[in-house]
Amino acid sequence: MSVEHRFLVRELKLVLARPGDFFKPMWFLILVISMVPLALSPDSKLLGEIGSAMIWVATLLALLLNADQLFRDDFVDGVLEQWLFFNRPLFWLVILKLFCHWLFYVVPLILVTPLAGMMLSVPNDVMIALLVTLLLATPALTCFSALGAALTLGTARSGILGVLVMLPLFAPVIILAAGVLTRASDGSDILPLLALLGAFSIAAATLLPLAVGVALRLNIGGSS
Amino acid sequence: MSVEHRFLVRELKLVLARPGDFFKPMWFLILVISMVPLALSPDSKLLGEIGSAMIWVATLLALLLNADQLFRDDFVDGVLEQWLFFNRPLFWLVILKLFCHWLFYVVPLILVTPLAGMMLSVPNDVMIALLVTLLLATPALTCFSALGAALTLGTARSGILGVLVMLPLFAPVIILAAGVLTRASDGSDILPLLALLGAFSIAAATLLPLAVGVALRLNIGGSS
Amino acid sequence: MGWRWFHEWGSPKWFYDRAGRWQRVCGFLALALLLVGTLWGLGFAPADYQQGNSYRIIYLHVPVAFLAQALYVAMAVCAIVLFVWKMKLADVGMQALAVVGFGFTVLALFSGSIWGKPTWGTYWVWDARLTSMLILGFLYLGLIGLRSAIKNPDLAGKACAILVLVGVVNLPIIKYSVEWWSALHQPASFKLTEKPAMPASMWVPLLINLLGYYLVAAYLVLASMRTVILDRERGSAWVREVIERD
Amino acid sequence: MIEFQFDSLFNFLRMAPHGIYVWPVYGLGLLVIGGLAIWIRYQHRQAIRKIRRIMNRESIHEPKA
Amino acid sequence: MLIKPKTLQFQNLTCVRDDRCLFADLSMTLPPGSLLRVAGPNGAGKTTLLRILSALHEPDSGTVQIGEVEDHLESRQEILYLGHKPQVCQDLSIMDNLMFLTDASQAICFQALQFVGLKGCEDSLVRELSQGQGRRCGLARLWCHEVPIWILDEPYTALDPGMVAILEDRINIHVGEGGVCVFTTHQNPTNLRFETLELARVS
Amino acid sequence: MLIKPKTLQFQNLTCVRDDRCLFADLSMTLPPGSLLRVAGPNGAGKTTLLRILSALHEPDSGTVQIGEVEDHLESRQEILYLGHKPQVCQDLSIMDNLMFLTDASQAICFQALQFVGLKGCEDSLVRELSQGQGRRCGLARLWCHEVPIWILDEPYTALDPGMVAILEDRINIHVGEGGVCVFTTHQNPTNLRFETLELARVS
Ligand code: HEM
Ligand SMILES: Nc1ncnc2c1ncn2[C@@H]1O[C@H](COP(=O)(O)OP(=O)(O)OP(=O)(O)O)[C@@H](O)[C@H]1O
Ligand SMILES: Nc1ncnc2c1ncn2[C@@H]1O[C@H](COP(=O)(O)OP(=O)(O)OP(=O)(O)O)[C@@H](O)[C@H]1O
Ligand SMILES: [Mg+2]
Ligand SMILES: [Mg+2]
Repeated sequence: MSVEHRFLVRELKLVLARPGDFFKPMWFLILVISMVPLALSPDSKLLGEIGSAMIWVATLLALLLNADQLFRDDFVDGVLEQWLFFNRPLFWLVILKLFCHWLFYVVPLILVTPLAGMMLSVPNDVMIALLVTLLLATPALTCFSALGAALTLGTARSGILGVLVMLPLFAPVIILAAGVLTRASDGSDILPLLALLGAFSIAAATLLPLAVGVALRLNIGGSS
Repeated sequence: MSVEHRFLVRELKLVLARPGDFFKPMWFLILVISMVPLALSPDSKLLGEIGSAMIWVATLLALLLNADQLFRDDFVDGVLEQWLFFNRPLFWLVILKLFCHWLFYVVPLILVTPLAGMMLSVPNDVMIALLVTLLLATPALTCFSALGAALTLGTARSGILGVLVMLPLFAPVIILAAGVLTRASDGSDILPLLALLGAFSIAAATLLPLAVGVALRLNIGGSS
Repeated sequence: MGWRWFHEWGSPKWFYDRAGRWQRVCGFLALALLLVGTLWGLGFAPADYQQGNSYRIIYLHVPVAFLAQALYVAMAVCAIVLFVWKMKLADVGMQALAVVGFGFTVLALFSGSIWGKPTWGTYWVWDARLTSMLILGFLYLGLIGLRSAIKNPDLAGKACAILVLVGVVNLPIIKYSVEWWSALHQPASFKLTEKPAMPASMWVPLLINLLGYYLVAAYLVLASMRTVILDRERGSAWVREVIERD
Repeated sequence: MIEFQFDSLFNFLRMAPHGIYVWPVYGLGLLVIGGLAIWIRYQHRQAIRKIRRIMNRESIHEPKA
Repeated sequence: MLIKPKTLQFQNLTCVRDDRCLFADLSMTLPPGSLLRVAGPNGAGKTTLLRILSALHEPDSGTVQIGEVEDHLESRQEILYLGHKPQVCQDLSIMDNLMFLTDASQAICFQALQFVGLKGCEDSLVRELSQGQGRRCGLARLWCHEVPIWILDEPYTALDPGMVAILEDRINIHVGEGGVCVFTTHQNPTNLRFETLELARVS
Repeated sequence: MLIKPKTLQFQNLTCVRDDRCLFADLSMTLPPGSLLRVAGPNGAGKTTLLRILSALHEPDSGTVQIGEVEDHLESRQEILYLGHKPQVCQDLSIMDNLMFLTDASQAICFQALQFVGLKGCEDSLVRELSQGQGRRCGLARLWCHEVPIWILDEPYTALDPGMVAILEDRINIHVGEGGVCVFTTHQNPTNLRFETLELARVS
């Protein structure tokens, strides 16, 4: 079997073997979203106003907390070392891994955001804009957080360290997305901003796997 | 040396050995708080209105994400097994551990919340109320999240599962704290609510270590 | 005598055989009652003078919401039995109850929020009762998640029992605090309607349905318990006999 | 006292203004409860099948027993 | 170092895992001075038995008793258990790890580290050690403790022959002083006189 | 199984770790059919050397070359490396793990598991296995691969004597077919004929 085939089969088996990982981000999102009214106020007008931003931040956190585990188990068990012996460049394997991660963990998460939107009474048109921004932005976010995860593999117990390292880099994405959301609630044109967001994602998805590959090799080399 | 002495010395050494763990929650808090204006709007009136609630939720998350690691490393390395051979009841060791955790990781985090408050232009009197609620509520929150961490020790890779399991139980604490904050911004009397919060914390801190001890023993017994 | 009875209850084989019969009885009775109650409620009960026909949701919503809470209490009883008497069957019961209870909670939440649209004009408001129901749903979800995450069934059972007990101590506190919270901020207009004085033709079908849903829950719990028992006792001789028999 | 409240089956299904709320609720009820019942049955079958497999394997390994 | 000799006995131990009976009705009395090797192929249940003896795992039936105390859990501080896991924290130095695990004074700990050949790297983090050095750190406890019952699960793992010889000497001294030691290993001990409890693999 | 024999050679390898020179100026050529044991006490640098040979670690100076290819990284798919870490994922079944690590067909994998005595538990999760069974799962790759250079870091760890004998047979067959094998162990191989490269512990 080709390396790609084995790789994808394994990712699929892992999802099936750890159903918890699949549902956890969604669960986290909904929980955090339902904590917001408790801490703030049940007033649905106020909630609707800040709702889309809250959902964005919560989704971001849910993503990040999941991404932290991207390479860790394989690193600890020594499976990651074996990637180097496959007859493929490392960045290609990283691309495969990240694509699987996006497909299996991120897309399902995006699909439950409308539920969160309902709970915070976010208007429908804003919700649609939110969905589109998430779909466009998450490839870039996934790549960035993978880089964070890869960089902090060798550290004592990184936990969310990788996330923190990368969070500042998310600022442009967040600002763009917030722009889209404000415009959507105004009813003005959002296409140019969406195009920018998409371009950012494409650039990230082509360039960052190389960096992730280098970071992985560094950490494998440093462990004994 | 007495068991308690060794225990406390080790916790101190661990803090020194992992400075990252010490700074991570604070860093997380400040980062998340600075994401909020980006995602929402830089309008300081709206921010001030929702600011204290946001800080509460962010602090809660920072706490929870840290607590997840409470017992994990020691469990994986087999150090936790050795607790059982100490000449002390398990719940007493748990109390020690949780006290250290609270002192070394939670209190410093609370001390940086005023900075976050400044960033979101939260009024001073609300900020003081916020600090007091956090100090009173965190013992209960620490105990609950420790139970979550202990229950999920034996699972594949729990990550935030413990958090998710425990988060709904936090509702009373969050609600009480939110009550204090609203009253503080109204200028009405907050003492009765603070007393309730304190009572909740004391009850949790006396009862939950027992449950945590039982959960730890269960998981040690189940591993090979 | 009494102890033997108790012992038999703890024996999976005995329970497996009995539960099969009870399950069938519950199923048929439930089907009949629900058919009567629901048809009556949907077609024959008079329309509400305020809410019109939308109130007919009550015949599903109220029994289901009631059961969602009752099943949690049943689960807490199981947890206590598990800790005090180490009865394995209690653990099986807990597992079955969690799934069924979660299903009922979801149903209560969705039926309520659909009902909310015509009455309040929105699917969701942060009302006290709704919020505590939501939290109950999360508790159920936590139990299911915890159990599925721990591979060893004995361990999973005990861990879940701890969680159930902590939850049951906390539930009244949650309920109280949520009510107080929503009273603090909430304009009174969105409170669930107080029970109006209903004519008998309205509440009789409700009662029938309540009984029906109880039996449905019993049916589901028994069926699911039998499955769990079969899976856990797969090594024992009696299971093999049972399987070879049919 | 008990009489059918609607003058036709069509009106019963339309249920004045609230049919689109009432029927989905009952549909959902059927879906969730029926789904649970079917899922449990399926699990039961799976459990039986699994035990059959184990038994078959054992009888192959040790034909005496 | 003086220990109070204790007897370790277990009766009718049975353990079932994954529908497989690992062992049934094991009984044995180990008076002070006994050295027992639990032998058997991979997956036979050696680790499981040792964890049961250490009160870390519950048997499906049977009892374990140390000395006169009926309740096994009560007397578990008489046990020193060394398992497959390293039992040292990766982020602490060797000395810190050792000082946590024993109640011995610093001087004794220093001495113990000297015995296991870790002198000079007391302050190295365990993370930066080789496999064998990490194991040695866990083993250093044997030179600090005054505990009568030792339960060692594959103590030879990753040790070089020199260290194996030192470890065997230490075990001999402990048993000579009236201690009890139960251990497993897949290597053949050259310098120990022991009884063997053979667990067969029932599959 | 047929392999294309390759020569493994390294020149002037030097490695410094923690300010300690582990080895300096090591050179060696291993033609097809060589079996090399890297020996030395704990912390001597055996693992480090093996990782350098597998292109997992960079030496401070020196080069490694496989066959005619100058760039070591280019030819790393000729290497099978088995390290201290188990290299299997705890949450997957034995079969799934094996199928990921090798490009062999399912039939060959089944056969390999039979060789290492894991037949009948192909679908067990690695998490639920004993220590030795987990190691066996990692070793099963030796029966599926057609890779000329084997680098095995303490392959005997946690294996019972029966499995050790099977493993030694497999190594002999591999070397007989023209493969190269570099390994370390602290046990004494009974049935292997090997050269030894002794690393001293410089402290
Ligand atoms: C998601 C939304 C809703 C949830 C979670 C919810 C939940 C509940 C719960 C927990 C009960 C108590 C059952 C019992 O213990 O007896 C209940 C009863 C009831 N609900 Fe809802 N409900 C929701 C929406 C609604 C709506 C929109 C209405 C209609 C305006 C409604 C009308 C009623 C009535 C009439 C009762 C029975 C009254 C009583 O026993 O106090 N509910 N609901
Ligand atoms: N991750 C690391 N970081 C820093 N130094 C390390 C690291 N791993 C090992 N060392 C150092 O390198 C030296 C050699 O370690 P190595 O693991 O190669 O030894 P080894 O010969 O394999 O020993 P063993 O027989 O115990 O496995 C050790 O003395 C150790 O101090
Ligand atoms: N955590 C676990 N969960 C379920 N079953 C387990 C677990 N650990 C071990 N087992 C099962 O129990 C059996 C005995 O395992 P144990 O670890 O006691 O073996 P062992 O004799 O120590 O083997 P080894 O020599 O490989 O260390 C194994 O066959 C395994 O299938
Ligand atoms: Mg073992
Ligand atoms: Mg080594």
